[in-house]
Amino acid sequence: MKINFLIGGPQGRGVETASFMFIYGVGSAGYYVFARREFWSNIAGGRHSYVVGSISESWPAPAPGNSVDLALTFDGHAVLEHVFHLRRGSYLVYNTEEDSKTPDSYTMMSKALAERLKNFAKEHGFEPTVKGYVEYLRQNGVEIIGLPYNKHITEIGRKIGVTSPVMLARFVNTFVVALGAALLGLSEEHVASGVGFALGKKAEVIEQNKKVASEAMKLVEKRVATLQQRNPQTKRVFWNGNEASAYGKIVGGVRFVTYYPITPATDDAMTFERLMPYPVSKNAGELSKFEKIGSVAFQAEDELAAIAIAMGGAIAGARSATATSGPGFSLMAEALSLAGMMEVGVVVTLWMRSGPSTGQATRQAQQDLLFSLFIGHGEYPKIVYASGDLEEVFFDNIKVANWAERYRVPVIHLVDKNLSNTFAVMPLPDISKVKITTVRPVVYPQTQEAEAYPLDEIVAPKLLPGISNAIFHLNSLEHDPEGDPEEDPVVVTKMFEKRMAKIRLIEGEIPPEEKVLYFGPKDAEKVIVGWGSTKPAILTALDELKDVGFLYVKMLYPFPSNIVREYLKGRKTLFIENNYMGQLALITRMFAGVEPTAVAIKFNGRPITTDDVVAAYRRFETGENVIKIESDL
Amino acid sequence: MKINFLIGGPQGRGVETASFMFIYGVGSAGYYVFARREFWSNIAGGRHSYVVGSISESWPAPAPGNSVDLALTFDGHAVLEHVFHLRRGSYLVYNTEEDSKTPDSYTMMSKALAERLKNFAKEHGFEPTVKGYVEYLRQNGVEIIGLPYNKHITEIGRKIGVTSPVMLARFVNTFVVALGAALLGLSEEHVASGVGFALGKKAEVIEQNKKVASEAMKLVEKRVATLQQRNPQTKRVFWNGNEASAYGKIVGGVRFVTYYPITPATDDAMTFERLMPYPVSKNAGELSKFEKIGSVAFQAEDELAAIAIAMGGAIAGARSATATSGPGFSLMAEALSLAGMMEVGVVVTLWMRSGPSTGQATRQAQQDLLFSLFIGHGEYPKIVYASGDLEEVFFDNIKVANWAERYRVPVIHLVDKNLSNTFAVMPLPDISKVKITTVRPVVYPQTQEAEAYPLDEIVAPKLLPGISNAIFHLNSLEHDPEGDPEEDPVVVTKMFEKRMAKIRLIEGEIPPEEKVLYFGPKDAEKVIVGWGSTKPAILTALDELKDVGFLYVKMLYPFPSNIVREYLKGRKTLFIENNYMGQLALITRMFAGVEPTAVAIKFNGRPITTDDVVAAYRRFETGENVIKIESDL
Amino acid sequence: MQQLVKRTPADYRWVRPPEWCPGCGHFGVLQSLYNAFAELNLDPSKIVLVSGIGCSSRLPHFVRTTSVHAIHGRAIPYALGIKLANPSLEVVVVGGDGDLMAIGGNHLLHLGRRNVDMTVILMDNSVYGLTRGQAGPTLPPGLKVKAIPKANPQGEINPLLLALTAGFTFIARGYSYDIKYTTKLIVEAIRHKGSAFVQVYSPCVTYNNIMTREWYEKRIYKLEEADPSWDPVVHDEKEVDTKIRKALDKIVERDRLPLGIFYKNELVPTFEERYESIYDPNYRALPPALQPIEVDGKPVVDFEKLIADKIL
Amino acid sequence: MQQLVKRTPADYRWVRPPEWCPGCGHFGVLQSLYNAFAELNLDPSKIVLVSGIGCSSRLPHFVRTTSVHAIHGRAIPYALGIKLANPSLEVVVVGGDGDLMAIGGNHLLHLGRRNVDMTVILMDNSVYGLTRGQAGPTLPPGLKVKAIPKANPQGEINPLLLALTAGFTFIARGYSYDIKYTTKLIVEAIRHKGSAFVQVYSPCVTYNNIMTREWYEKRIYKLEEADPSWDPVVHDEKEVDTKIRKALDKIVERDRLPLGIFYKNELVPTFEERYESIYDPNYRALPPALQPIEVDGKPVVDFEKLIADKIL
Ligand SMILES: Cc1ncc(C[n+]2csc(CCOP(=O)(O)OP(=O)(O)O)c2C)c(N)n1
Ligand SMILES: Cc1ncc(C[n+]2csc(CCOP(=O)(O)OP(=O)(O)O)c2C)c(N)n1
Ligand code: SF4
Ligand code: SF4
Ligand SMILES: [Mg+2]
Ligand SMILES: [Mg+2]
Repeated sequence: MKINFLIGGPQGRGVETASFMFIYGVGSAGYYVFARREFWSNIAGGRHSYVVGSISESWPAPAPGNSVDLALTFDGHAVLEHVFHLRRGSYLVYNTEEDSKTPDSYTMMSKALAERLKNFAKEHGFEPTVKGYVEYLRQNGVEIIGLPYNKHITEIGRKIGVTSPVMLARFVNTFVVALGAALLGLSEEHVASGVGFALGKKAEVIEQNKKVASEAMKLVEKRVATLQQRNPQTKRVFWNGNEASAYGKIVGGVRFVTYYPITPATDDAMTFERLMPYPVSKNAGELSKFEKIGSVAFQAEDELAAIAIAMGGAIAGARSATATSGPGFSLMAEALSLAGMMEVGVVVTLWMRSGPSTGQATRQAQQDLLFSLFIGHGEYPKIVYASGDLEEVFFDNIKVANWAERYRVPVIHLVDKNLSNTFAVMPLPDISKVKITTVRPVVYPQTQEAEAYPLDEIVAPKLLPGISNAIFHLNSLEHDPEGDPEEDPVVVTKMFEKRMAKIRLIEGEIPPEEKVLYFGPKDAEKVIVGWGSTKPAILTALDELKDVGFLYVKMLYPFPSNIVREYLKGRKTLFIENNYMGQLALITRMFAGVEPTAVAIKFNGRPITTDDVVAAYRRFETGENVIKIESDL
Repeated sequence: MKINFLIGGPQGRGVETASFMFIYGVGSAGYYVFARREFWSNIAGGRHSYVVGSISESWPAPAPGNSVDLALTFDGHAVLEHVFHLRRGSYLVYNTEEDSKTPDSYTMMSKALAERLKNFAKEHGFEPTVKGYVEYLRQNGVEIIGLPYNKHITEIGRKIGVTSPVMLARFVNTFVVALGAALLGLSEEHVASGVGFALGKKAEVIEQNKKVASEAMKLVEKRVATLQQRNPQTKRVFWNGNEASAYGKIVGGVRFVTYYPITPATDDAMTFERLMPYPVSKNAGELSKFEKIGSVAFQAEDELAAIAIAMGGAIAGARSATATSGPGFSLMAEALSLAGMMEVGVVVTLWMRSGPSTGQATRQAQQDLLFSLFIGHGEYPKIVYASGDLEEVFFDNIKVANWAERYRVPVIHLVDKNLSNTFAVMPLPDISKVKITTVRPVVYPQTQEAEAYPLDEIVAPKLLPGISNAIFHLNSLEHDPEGDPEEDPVVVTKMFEKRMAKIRLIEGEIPPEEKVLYFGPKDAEKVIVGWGSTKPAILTALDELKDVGFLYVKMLYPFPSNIVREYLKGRKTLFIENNYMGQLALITRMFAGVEPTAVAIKFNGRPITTDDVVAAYRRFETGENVIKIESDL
Repeated sequence: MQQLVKRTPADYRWVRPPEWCPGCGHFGVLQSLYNAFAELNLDPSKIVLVSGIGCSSRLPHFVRTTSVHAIHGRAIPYALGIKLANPSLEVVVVGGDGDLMAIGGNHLLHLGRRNVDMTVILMDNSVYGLTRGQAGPTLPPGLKVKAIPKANPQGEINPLLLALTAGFTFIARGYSYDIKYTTKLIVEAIRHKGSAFVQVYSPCVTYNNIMTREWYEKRIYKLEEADPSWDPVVHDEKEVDTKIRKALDKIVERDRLPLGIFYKNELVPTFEERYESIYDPNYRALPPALQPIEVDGKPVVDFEKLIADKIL
Repeated sequence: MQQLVKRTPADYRWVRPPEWCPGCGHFGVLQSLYNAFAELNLDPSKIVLVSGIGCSSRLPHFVRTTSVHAIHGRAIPYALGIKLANPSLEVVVVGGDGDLMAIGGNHLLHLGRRNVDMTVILMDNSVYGLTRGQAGPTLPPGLKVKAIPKANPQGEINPLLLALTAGFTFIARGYSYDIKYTTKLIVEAIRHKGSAFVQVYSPCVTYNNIMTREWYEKRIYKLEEADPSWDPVVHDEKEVDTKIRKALDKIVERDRLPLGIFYKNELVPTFEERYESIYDPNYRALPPALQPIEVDGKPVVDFEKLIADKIL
C-alpha cells in the first residue's frame, strides 16, 4: 500500500496546522508518513503553499512522485496550482463555492502560472474558471469531490453552537482534513488524535473541532483506501528535519549552539534552545546527580558573530555548532579559514536553499557543494559531509561533532531545505548505535606554558583555558609551535604540512561505509550517483529501475577518490543533482579523475522526485547526457 | 649582461629607501630593473627585510634565481639571513663592525634560523659569528667587501659638516647604495639621480646625501660590472604592481574605487586616490573643457561595505572596483553572489597573499584560485582572470573593467603579493593598444517602467537610475523580468538559465589569445603549465630548458577547457604553482578532464624563482610527480 | 526633458499589492512614503529606494520608483555607493530593526559620521518578522514575544541614541499608524541636507504580541505638543553642544516615548561637500556616474601626463 | 590545586619582546595590563586575552597568559564565545580603533547590550598602524595625518558614546603614557561585574603626526580632579537616568578630553545571571565547557525522555 497525498491552500491560513492534523492522525493509526512542505518566502499575503507526502505501512515510506492520489484543497487557487499534479484515478477535494473564479481573480497567483493556465484552457477549449479546470480533470479520469465548504461549515457550526464568522473560518482546516480522512477510511478516533495534536491546549477548541471533524466525515462516502488501525511494532516519532538535527546535537554532546535567524536553518538552533534544560540519563556518571542540564543557545547579531562565538565556545572546550543557510554561510568564510589555521573544531550545519543570493529562500537546492569545499581564503583542512534523510540527519549530527573534536577542523554538515521541511512519522532512531568519542584535555598539575602547535603531532593534545592550567597562544597568523607569529620559511613549511596532514589522517581513520554507500545490484552496468536529500527519491526509483546501481556519496571532502573510482570503474554513470552545474559530477572528475557519463539537473527550487529519477534515467538510457528536469510538485 | 642584486637590512630603517635609490639610479643609467621586496608583517621592530632583483639591458629583465651576484647588507643580521643566497663569484658588502655578533645576539632573528645557522657553523667547524660566516663565504669563493660603516660615515660626516648621530644614522642608506653603485661601475651622476628620487624634496638633505654617496663610492675599487650610460630608446617607467594596477584602472575608465586597508592591496586603491584629480586628454570630446577630472576613492568601514559600496557605484553607472586580499575577499562572498543574481558588473582586484587566515600577510601565495572560482552561495556566472607581470596588471585592469560592464557579472582579477611588491624600471606600456568598450545606457524620452531582466536578452539593456528615466527594480530574490520576487517554477528556470547563459557568451566572445598563451616550441613533448606571477620565472627558465613548452593560463573561469585540452593533448605536463594543493592542476582536471602528469608546489610564502623552475623541471624529468619546492630567497 | 507634473501618492504605487499580514505596521510606513514622495513631487525614476532583507525590506517592491532590494544588513552601503556615484539621485533606505541594527548595525554607525545626503527609515517592530518572530535588537530584555522559546536574555539598543552617536544630522521618530505625522517626518528627512534617520514604530501584528498598537499608544507623545517651545534645529555652530544635550535628554527617555524631530543640524558639511573641497572641485557637477570615460575606445585621461613623475 | 602566590607584573611578561615602533603608545597599555593582572593576582592560565588584527592586536603575544589572536574585527565574538562556554574565565579583549570600531563596530555595539562580564580595552590611536597609517574611525574630519593622500573626509565616532549606546555598564578612558592611571582603570574594569569598556589614548608615533603626546597632553584632564565630587557609580536603580545623563554630559565634551570612569552600574544583571534565570539554573555551576557529555561513549542526556512528546 502506498498513497500520495497533498494538502494545499493560502499560506498562513492553516495549511500547516491541517497538515500536522492529517499526518498525526494517519500516524496514530499506525502508519508511516513521509511528507514535505512547499511555501513562499513571505509570511502571509495569501501565496499558495502545500504539503505533499506519502503514507506507507513500512519504513522508509516511498518518496512522492510528480502526482498524488489525493489532493485536499482549501480554495480554488489551490486547485489551479495542482491541475497538473493529478492524474487518472486521483481524487480531488475542493470547494465548489469557488467554481466561478478565474486564474486572474487570484491576485496572489504568479502571473506566469495564470497565463499558462489560461492558455491551457484556451487550447483545450474550456472556460478558464475553477469549474472549467475541474471539469477538465473529471473528463481525464480524476475523481472529484466538490463540496460547498462554507455552507457545510456554517451548518455544522449551527449544530455545535458556533456562529461567529471568524470562528467558523477557523474550522476550515479540520473540515478539509476530515474529508481527506474519510476518503482514506480513517476512523474518527484517529482524526481526533490529529486534532488534539495540531490544535494545542485549549480543550474547548479541541472539542469543537472534533465535532466538526465528525460531521465533515459524514459528507463523503467514497473511499480512496481503507486505513485500518495497525500496530507498527516499533516506537515511532513525528518530527521534521530541523528537529532531527537538534536532537542529534543534544544527544551528540553539543552544548553550544549559535545562530542568526535564517530560513530554513533557524528551527534547528531554536529547537536546541526550546528543549533546554535537557533530562539527564540514569547512566550519566557524575552528572546523574543533576536532573537536568543546560547548554548555551545564543542568537548572535549576525553570522560573522555566530561562527566566531561558536568557535569561542569550542576553544573553551564545549562541543559547538552553528546552523545557517547560504547567505549566512557566505559570511562565515573568513572565520572558517581561521578555524583551519587556528585548529578549532567547529560544526556548521548548512541548510542549503535555492540561490544565488537571497534567491528562493524557502525552496530546495544543492548548490553549495563546491562553495563548501573551497570556502575561505588560503588552504586548510576541513570536512564536508552530507545527510540524505532524517535518520542520517540525526546520526550525522553526532558523527560530525565527534570529528570536529577529534580532528580540530571545521566540519561543514550539508543538509537542505528539503530535509528541514520533511515531516515524517518514522521509527525512533536506535541510539544504542551512538558512540560519542570525546578527547580528554591535558591537565597540568601546575600552571605552565604549553605548545598549542607541537610539530610532532598532527592533532595537538587538547589544551583548554582555565582547565588545563596551561598558558598557550592561539593564532591566526602563521606561527611557531608556541603559537607566536613566525615567518621563517622552514618553520612555516612544517606548520603548513602538519595542518594539511589532517586530510590524510581523516581519510585514513573514517571507515569507507561512512563515506559512501552502494545500493542495487553489485554488478550493475549503470550507476546513478547522488548525494544528500535526493537519496529517498533515488532509492524509491530503484524499485522500478531494475539493474541499476546507486552510489550514494556522503563524504564530500576529503573526497573518497579511491572508493568512488573503484565503484565507478567501467560503468556508465548518471549523476542526479538538485543544482545547475552538476557539482558532484565536477568534483568526481576533479578528485577521482572519473569522467561522468551524464548529469541530470534540477534547479527550479523544487526537490527531485521519484518520477524525476525514473524519467531522467529513461532519458539517460536513450543517450542524453545533460538532462534538465523541470517538474514542479 | 644580467646582474642579480639584493639589498637587505632591518625593516623600517631605510631598506626601502635604499632600494628605490639604487633601482632608480641604475634605471637612470638606461637599464631595466626587475626587483621584489620581502618584508615581515609588522611595521617596525627590526625584523629583516630586503629587496632582490635583476638588472638588464633589455626587457623583460630575467627573473631572479636563488642566489645573487651582489648583496648589499645594512647589518650583520642581514648577512646571516643571506648566507645561503651567495655563491662562488657573488659579492657581499657588509659592515665589519658587526663581525663579533652571533645569531643569538640578533633578537629579531627567527629562533629557527638562528638554530640552523649555529648548527651549520658547528658542522662546518667555524665560529658562529658574523665574521665566521663571512669567512666561510670567502672560502667558498664569495668576494667580500667588508667596511666599518659607522667609522666611514662619521668621517664623511665630519667632512661635510654633519656630526649629530641621528643624522649620521640616516646616511647609511646612501652609503650602502653608493658602495653597490661603485661596484657596478655606475657613475656618480646616476647615483645622484637615485638619491634625488628617493629622498624627496628637501634640497639640503639631497645635497648632503649626494656628497655621502660621492665619498662612499671612493671606498671601493673592485667592480662587479661596468654599467655604462646607455640609451634604451624607449620611454621607461619606474613603478610597482600596485601602482600599475591603479594606473590601469584610471586609464580603463574606473571612476569608483572602494577599499578597506589590507596588505598588499591598499596601495592599489590609495594610488588611485593619490593621483586624483586626473589630467584630461586633449581628445576627450566633451570632457576636454575640463582640465582635470575626479573619481570616487572611498575607504569603507570593512570589506562587506567596500564591495557593497562599489556595487552601488556600478548600479549608478560608474565603472567600479574594489581591491582587497584574502581576509577581505572572504568577507565579500555574500555580495559577490548578489552581484551574480542582481547582475551588477563589478571588479574585485584580489591581491593574494599567504594564508590561511591572517597567515603570512606580507608573503606570497597563489592559494585563492579555487576559492575565487566558487566563492559565494548558489550558482552564478562570473569571470576569474589572472595577471602575471606588471604590463599585464596594467592592461588587464582595463580588460576586466570592460568585461564587468559588458557582461554585468562580478570579475575577480587575481594578482598577488609578488606582483604588488615587484618594483620595475620597464618600458612604458603602449596605450595605443587600449580599447575601452563602454555600453551606452538606455535613455527614455519620458519616465517609464522598464524591465531590468528581460528574458529575451542574455545581458539586458543598461538602465541607470536618474539617467535612463526608467523605473526598475533590482532584486536579490529570484525575480520576474520586472525584478519583482517570483517563485513560479517556469519563470525561475528561465531566469536561472538566462543568467548562466552568460558563461557561454563570455566563452564565445573573449578571444583565445586573451585566455591562454603558449610559449616555447610548438611541438614540445613536455609542457609546463602555470598561471599568474610565476610567469616571469618560468619564461626566464625556458631560456635554459630547451624543448619545453609553457602553457600560461590567464582565464581561470569560465575555464578555457577546449583550448587547454587541445594544447595538452598527448603531452606530459608539469604544473608549477605557489600553493599546496596544485589548484590549477585540479581545475584542469575538473573542467578539461586532463590528467596532470606532475605538480610542483611551493607554499612557504616565497615566490617561485627561475632556479626553482629549472630544478622542478629536472626533478619532473626524473619522474617525480609531486615536487615540493623549499627555497627561500 | 521631464514634464512638470504634480504627482499624487497613487503615482508611487506599484502594480502588485503588498504581501504583508493584514494590519502590519509596515503598511503605514508605505503609505507615508507615497505621501511624502507626492508632497515633494519627486520624479520616481530619480528616487532610488534601497533595502536589505526582511518583511520591511520588501517595501520597495510595492513602490513605483527605481529600487534595489539587496542583501540582509547591507542596504546602507549599497545606497551609499549609488549616492556617491551620482549625488543627484534621491536615495532612501528602508529596513527593519534586524536588518539595519543587528546585522547591519555597523553600516548605520558609519553612515552617520559621513553625513552623506540621504535618508534612512527604520521600520521598527522589535522582532524579526520574516524569519518568524525572533527577538530584534530593540526588544527589551526579559520580554517573551510569541515565537521565541524563552524570554529575551539580551538588552536593547536605542536606535536614536545610536543615530546620534553615529553622527546623523537629522534624527526623528514616528509611529506607523499615524500616517500624517510620519509623512511629515519623512518629508523633513528627505529635505534635510545630510544623513537623516527616522525610526518608525511599526508593529508586527503576527509575532510581537507585546509591543502592540495599544502598547505604543499608551506611551507615545509628541515632542512639540509636550513642549511648544521645542526646537531641535541647530541654528548656529555655538548651539551644537546644547542641542545635542537636549536631544540626548529626550532620546534616553524610556517610560514614555517621544515622537518628533529630536535633532537637526545642517551646518555640518555633507560628505559630498567635503569631498568636493578635498578631492575634486568638479565632483558634484561631474560625478563618476556621469563621466564619459572614452572617446572611440580611447581613454579620456592623459596617461602620459598622469604618469609623468614616474617616467625616467 | 594552584599554589597561592603573589605575582608581579614581570610574571605576565612573555619571553619574546614586543615588536612595536619605539615610543609607540601601545607599550603603555601593555605595561598597565601587566600591572593590573599583578594587582589582581590573576592566574595567567585562567585569563584569556583575545584580539583581532592590528599593531594593538599583537599585544597578547607579549603577555604570558592564554590568548587568542583572532581575525580583524572579531575579537569580541571570539571572546564572548569563550566566556559563555566557561564563565569562570577572566576574558579581556584588546584592540585598535580600526579593529574594534571600524570593521568590528557591530560587535562592540552588541556586546554592550548583553552585559556579559568581560572587559574590552580600546587602544585608540585614530589610525590604522599595521596597514601603514590610514584614517581610523576616531580621526576627526579634515585632518591629514602623515600617510593618507588627502585630508580625512569622514567624521569621527566617540567611542565612549558608542559604549554607552551599546549598554556597557562600565565606561572609562585612560591615557597610555599615564601608566599608573591606566592600570587603575583596567583593574576597576576587570573587577566590574558586567561589560566594561576602557578607551586608552595610545598614540601611534609612526603615522599619527597630529594626535601626538603633546596634542593629548594639552587636552586631557581627570574627571575626579576637575570635580572632586564626581561619582559615576549607580548606587540605586533610581539613579540610572541621572547618572547616564551626567556621563553623557562629560562624554560629549570635545575641546577638552576627560579621563577617568564615566559610568558604572552593577545593578544591571549580567548576561550570565539572566541566562541562569531564564534558561538553566545550573548554568554557572555547570557551563558547557565543564560538562561531561558521555559515559563510555553513551550520551548523558536521556533521549527518550527528551523526545517523549514527539513519540506516537
Ligand atoms: C545573511 C543573512 N542572514 C539571515 C537572513 C535571514 N533573514 C531574513 S529577514 C531577517 C530579519 C528580518 O527582521 P527585520 O529586519 O527586523 O525585518 P521585519 O521582517 O521585522 O520587518 C533575517 C534574519 C538573511 N536573509 N541573510
Ligand atoms: C578582514 C581584514 N581586513 C583588513 C585587514 C588588514 N588590517 C590589518 S590591521 C588593520 C587595522 C589596524 O588598525 P587598528 O585596529 O586601529 O590597530 P593599530 O595598528 O592602529 O594598533 C587592518 C585594516 C585584515 N587583517 N583583515
Ligand atoms: S510577519 Fe510581522 S512584520 Fe511581517 S508582514 Fe506579518 S505583521 Fe508585518
Ligand atoms: S605603526 Fe604606530 S601603532 Fe604600530 S607599532 Fe608603530 S607606532 Fe605603534
Ligand atoms: Mg523587525
Ligand atoms: Mg589604530
